[in-house]
Amino acid sequence: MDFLTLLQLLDTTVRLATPLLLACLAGLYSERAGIFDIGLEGKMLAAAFFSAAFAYSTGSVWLGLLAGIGVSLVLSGIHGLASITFRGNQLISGLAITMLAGGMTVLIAQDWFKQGGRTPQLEGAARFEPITLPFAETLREVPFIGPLYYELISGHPILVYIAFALVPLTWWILFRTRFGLRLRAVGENPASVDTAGVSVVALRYSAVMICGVLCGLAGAYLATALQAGFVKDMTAGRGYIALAALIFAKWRPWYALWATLLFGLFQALELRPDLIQQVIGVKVQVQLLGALPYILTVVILAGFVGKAIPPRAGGEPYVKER
Amino acid sequence: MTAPAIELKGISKAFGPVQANKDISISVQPGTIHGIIGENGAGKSTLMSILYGFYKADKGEIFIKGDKTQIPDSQAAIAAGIGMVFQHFKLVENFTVLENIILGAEEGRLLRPSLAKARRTLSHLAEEYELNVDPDALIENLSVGHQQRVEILKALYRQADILILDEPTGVLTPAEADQLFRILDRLREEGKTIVLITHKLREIMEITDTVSVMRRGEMTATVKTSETSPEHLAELMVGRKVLLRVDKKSASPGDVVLEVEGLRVIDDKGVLRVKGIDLTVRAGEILGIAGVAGNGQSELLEVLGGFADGKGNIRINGEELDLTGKYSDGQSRRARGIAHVPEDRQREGLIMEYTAWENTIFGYHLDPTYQKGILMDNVGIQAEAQAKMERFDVRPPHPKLAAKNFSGGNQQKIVLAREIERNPDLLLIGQPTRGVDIGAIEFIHQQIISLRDQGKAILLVSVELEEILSLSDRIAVMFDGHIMGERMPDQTDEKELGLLMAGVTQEPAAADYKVVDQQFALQDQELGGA
Amino acid sequence: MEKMPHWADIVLIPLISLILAAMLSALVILAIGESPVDAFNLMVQGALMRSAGWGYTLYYATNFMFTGLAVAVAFHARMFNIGGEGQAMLGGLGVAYVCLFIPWPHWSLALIGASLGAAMFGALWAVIPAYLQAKRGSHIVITTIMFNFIAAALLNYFLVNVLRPPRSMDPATATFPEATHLPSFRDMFSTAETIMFRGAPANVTFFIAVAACVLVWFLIWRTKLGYEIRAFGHSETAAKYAGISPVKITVISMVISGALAGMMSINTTMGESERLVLNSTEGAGFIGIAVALMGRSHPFGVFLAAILFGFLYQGGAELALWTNIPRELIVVIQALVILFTGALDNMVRMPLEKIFLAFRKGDA
Amino acid sequence: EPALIFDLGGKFDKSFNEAAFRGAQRWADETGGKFLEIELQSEAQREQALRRFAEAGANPVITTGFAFATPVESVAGDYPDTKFVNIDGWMPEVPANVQLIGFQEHQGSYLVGMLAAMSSKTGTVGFIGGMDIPLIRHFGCGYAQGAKAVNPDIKIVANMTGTTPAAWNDPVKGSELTKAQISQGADIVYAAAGGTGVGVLQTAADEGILSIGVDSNQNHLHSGKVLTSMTKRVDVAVYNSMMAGAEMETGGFTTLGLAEEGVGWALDEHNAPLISDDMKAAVEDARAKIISGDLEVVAYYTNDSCPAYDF
Ligand SMILES: Nc1ncnc2c1ncn2[C@@H]1O[C@H](COP(=O)(O)OP(=O)(O)OP(=O)(O)O)[C@@H](O)[C@H]1O
Ligand SMILES: Nc1ncnc2c1ncn2[C@@H]1O[C@H](COP(=O)(O)OP(=O)(O)OP(=O)(O)O)[C@@H](O)[C@H]1O
Ligand SMILES: [Mg+2]
Ligand SMILES: [Mg+2]
Repeated sequence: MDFLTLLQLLDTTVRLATPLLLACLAGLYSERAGIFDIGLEGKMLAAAFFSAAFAYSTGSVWLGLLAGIGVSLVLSGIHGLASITFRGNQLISGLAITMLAGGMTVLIAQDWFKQGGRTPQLEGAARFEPITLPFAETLREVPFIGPLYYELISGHPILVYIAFALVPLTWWILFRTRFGLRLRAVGENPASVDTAGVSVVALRYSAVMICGVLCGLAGAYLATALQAGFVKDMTAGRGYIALAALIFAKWRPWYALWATLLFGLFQALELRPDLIQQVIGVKVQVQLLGALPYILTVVILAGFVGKAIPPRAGGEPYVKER
Repeated sequence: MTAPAIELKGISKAFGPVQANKDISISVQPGTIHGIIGENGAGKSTLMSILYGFYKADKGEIFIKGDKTQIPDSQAAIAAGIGMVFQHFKLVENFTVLENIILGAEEGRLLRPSLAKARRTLSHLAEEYELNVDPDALIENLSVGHQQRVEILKALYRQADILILDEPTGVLTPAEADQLFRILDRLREEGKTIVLITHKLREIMEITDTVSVMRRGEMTATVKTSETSPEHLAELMVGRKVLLRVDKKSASPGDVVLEVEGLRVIDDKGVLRVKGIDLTVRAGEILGIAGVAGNGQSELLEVLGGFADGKGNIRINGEELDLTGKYSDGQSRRARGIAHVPEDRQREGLIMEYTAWENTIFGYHLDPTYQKGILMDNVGIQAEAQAKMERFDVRPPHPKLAAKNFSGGNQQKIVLAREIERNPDLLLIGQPTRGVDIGAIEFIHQQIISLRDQGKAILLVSVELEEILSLSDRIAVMFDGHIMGERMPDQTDEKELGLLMAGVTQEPAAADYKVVDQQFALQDQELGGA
Repeated sequence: MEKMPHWADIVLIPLISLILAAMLSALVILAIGESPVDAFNLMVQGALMRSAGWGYTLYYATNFMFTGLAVAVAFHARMFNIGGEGQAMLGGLGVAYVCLFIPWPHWSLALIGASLGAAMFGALWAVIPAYLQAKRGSHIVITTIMFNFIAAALLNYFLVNVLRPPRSMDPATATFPEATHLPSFRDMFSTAETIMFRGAPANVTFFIAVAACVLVWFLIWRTKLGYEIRAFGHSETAAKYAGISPVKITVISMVISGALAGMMSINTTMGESERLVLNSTEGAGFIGIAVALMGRSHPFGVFLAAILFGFLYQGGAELALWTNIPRELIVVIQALVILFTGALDNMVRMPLEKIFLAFRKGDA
Repeated sequence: EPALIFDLGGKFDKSFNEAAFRGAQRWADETGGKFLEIELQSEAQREQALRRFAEAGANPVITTGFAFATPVESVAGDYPDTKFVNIDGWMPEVPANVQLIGFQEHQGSYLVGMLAAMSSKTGTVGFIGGMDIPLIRHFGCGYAQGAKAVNPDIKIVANMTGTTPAAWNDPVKGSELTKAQISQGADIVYAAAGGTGVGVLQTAADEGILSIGVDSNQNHLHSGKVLTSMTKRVDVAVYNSMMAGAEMETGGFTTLGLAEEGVGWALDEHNAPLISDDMKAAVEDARAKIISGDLEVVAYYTNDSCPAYDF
């Protein structure tokens, strides 16, 4: 495999890892605060549809982005209502939200656009276009650095850069700010936060809402940056992969970056059977190739995570009075 | 006269159908220590949690320093100068001491300045009140006593001048408790007001200025400490005269039933909890294990009961027990005649959602006599449960009621009925009367003694020294995973046991256990660690 | 003391939740410009007012009983088996192998063989996540989701590369031999004069599903294994105290769960299409979750809920036949039912408890 | 009143089912008639929909997709007065009231494969299939043969989108596969992938290479950036069946190949600048030869393998 091919593979990895990273960070905020969320998938999907639909009808991708974030926040609100206010089962709530998003997006898309549950193709300002970073063209000929910069680092839509910037930002928020301290505390022992005079409910809702915003970004990225429009079920299990990555990352921001890049790489490899054949020397069945990311996820969860200790109060509603 | 520091008027609180507080009024003068006593479930913690804004009262008013104050949440309580150390600590286990201290009392949006300030203040407070803790230690690595210090520091850091302590001494050795009382004294001198919840009449008499007694959600009396006596308080608490002593014949020990040699237990975090202990229990005797909670007694029981692995040798009636392999589970233990009343009946001994009759076979459910073909003989089990419950005076004697619907004392009787009626060779029993009222305590103690008199071996673990002293035929004291020594109950007293529990000993053999520790550590390494 | 009578907990709350879900669904139908009343009428007409309609309703209900029981058994052991879909796919593979490669003399024997095949393959697909959960701590929710994807790829491989008859372009097996065809309701209930259940796919498997409900009831509430499963589900620490092995219970309950999910494919594969097609499971594994939730994990509740969902499915098909309502409406309704009965049930319970408490105080 | 039953992919898959719908719509527009239709959501509904429509008096009942062959076969006998049509299916014996319509997709694919090879500058052409089923390999196989016929050394890169029906509707993956093929040198990609193709065509246009559409004429989707489309006239088949109505001829097998204009390649104002006269001549020549039988394009089905590409 030559250097350029490698760069192209990594370039694909970055593109495919971005929605995973955004969703993974979304899950990280929520789960660090003690709210498990298997509804990432549904929120992404709803956001993908609304961002595409609004971008199409307004012609502005930014308005689309806002709409995507908006609907994702609504679903987050439902999840919060179920799991914080009404102390319901968080897994079931997440599952229901995912199903709801799956059905509603198609239903609404059909009602609005009559194209069988898809939005029309987006063009121009209704899409996030790749950004060429400064000096990318000039540096291009410099050996090693040039292609690296031009092929891999430059030329992504803005949301990719936002996603990567969110990693250090998340780390900083979690470990260097008051909000982060409280957020982590509420996921470990909500009673400690409560008796310290801080509202558990408010903290958890804000975490769930941040999760909503990030899922909104992830969904908008899928429909308006990676693709030019929405089609049904376009998240295709990314929400679940992001969850697996979150466990693999042991709920830490930097690890989340590496984990999602790894899963992105798996997905990129699936697209390049030729490379796999080149490297391992045998032709791999397509079905095996398609199942590869999932198999590797299981292998990683079973073999390498070791004891990933989730936030101790995770998944349990905070009940003061039985 | 100055306005009272705290005044509660007509406080009521119900948890669903349970009326935890009924129309309670109380007033505490500034600069005094006010005791609150009452049986388990009397509503003490609930009342104080209301004052601290943790629960919201259904009815009633709160006055702080004479001003009517709304306390809808703990924020308001803290603002009103109230601090509380809960019965169950409210600390974040994997945070450092400093992080726990500043949680909710940060200076600004960023942590760094807050941490720096807290570090300064903390060293200051530590000096002033002898409250030393390592500010950078993780809570989960601290002993319970130190965790409690962190809780007190938290309150002081927030400049509380009303401090509520909910059963602070339950987890402390007598010496640690004495130190705590010195601190409380000191705070009182500074003019702070302290509310102290405890069951221990001795402590009330020793340190409080006034004392209130609660019973079944009601405030039955408030008296000056100097004008009352322990007997009087006990009577106020229970509502009748109480016999504080257990009647028993002296033991006539027979053959050795249980032998433990060099037992070591490593918990799931990889910490060595039991560091090589030896003990024996004979038929017809009760061996009491005293010690502050968390010194390895629980792990000892868990290994004997078959739900933790250990290293070393254990023999029952001369036969070796499997400590790690296939036959180290609870089923195999029961098959060898070991019955076990676990320390935590709600989490271990019972399935709270199961009915009483289902619980009366829990652990013995595979017994063929409970089966009818491939199905379980539910009718038979129910009938038997009914009889057992009547014999053990479980109230109400309804086998079809779920375990969670019985009070703590009656839950314990269900567990005892199950374990004792199996007629075991060895009964392991942990904290038999924790959370049980005095009436039931008498009954439970009688059952234990009568089992002993039938010639059964009993290993009793309890953190209540009084209970150990009155039940045991022999007492072993555990500290930090070691047995510090054995005493006969009639040749020792609370003071001596208290010292042993704190790790202070005159016996040279046990004193250099550090060396033993190292030996075992080496052995464990050779065996491949945990 | 309970806050509320038992009947309120098991009847009133699901009922109110269901009504709430139905009301929201009606709003959704209104929003897309159709009449909820007409839609409901059409559903009832098509699903319940003709014997053939019942034949479809019960056919779907059969699937949902199996997957609902599968989820319920796992729930009792406090495990969330989202992998019913994949287990059912593998079960189908088991059925196909049994039916295609063993010369059966009579359908009844074939049915027994196929049940074993389906159960074994389904159990196999559940036992790996169970083992990983018990021994390696890999969260079963994630692994079963992954196993659904892997099952789809595996099934595809078998249908495209192994079992597809030559010259056929359908990724499906050959039609099973005549001797393995199961009697349908039409065969069983038609008389000389009237043909009942004409064309409907309901078949003997329905009775197996009902029998499975009864057996699971016995298993959970009348056997020592059920006793252990429930004990483990309520409290793992207590289970350890009693000498109940967490690994054993995790694995066994998932084996049972997977076997039940796998057996669903008898109905679809042997009973209906009489060959194995690629997407014979059609999301029934997920609907099983809703069914188990609605049925409060009790086999009788699962039975009723399965029939309800069977009605929704068949009614939804009728809607699609005669109106312009997209098929996703049914997905939305399902999601709403899961949301209200599963996640938001406290929204109903909390005020209800207050009411009952007030009544009781009034009495006292 | 005719009825149309769409396969599980759904009515608006931008290719196969949608073409059927367009044919029906054209019939409705021209005759002012109405037709019944349903999108299936489950396997069991295949028979149900057939029976319900037959009972409601619909005639003919048209089904799209090979998966309907078996259900049609078993239902047809119960409704002798109803005519059934199945597109793409195959059955050993065709009942008297059933008509099967099939297309010679490999022939059309052969032609677009030639065009691809002729306009490729890199010597590498790509193929992106939807779900990995024999039918799609059949498309790919014709394409590979066509490309090889022009340039025996040509490199063919083929990928399938997936193994589940979701593969018909995964433009994200279609798009990534396109990028992956571009990085392997492909400068033309042929998408036979239903809705997934939308992503393929989009990315090809974005990245400045050419693409080839499928089923419908998709040249207009990205004018000047779609080389051509392999048309499969499902719409015509449906339209004709509906026109014939209850009188249509049944009991046999209609094969629509190049000769019948059932398949072909699209040339219109959107792609005219991309097709040189030489290319056009070469393709037309091959077309004539195939029709006359001088040139045989091997079907993947013949022995489940392809002489020009190893799937
Ligand atoms: N959060 C809660 N939800 C429901 N019931 C509660 C809750 N907390 C306490 N109770 C009930 O309220 C009653 C009073 O409990 P409380 O904890 O105040 O007693 P206590 O006097 O502190 O007892 P202890 O000596 O055991 O600490 C008990 O019946 C208890 O079961
Ligand atoms: N958390 C709870 N939820 C529901 N009911 C409870 C709860 N706690 C206590 N109860 C009920 O309140 C009653 C009193 O319980 P509590 O534990 O306070 O009893 P108690 O007075 O301490 O008796 P005992 O001395 O036997 O423990 C019990 O009958 C029990 O059914
Ligand atoms: Mg208390
Ligand atoms: Mg009690």
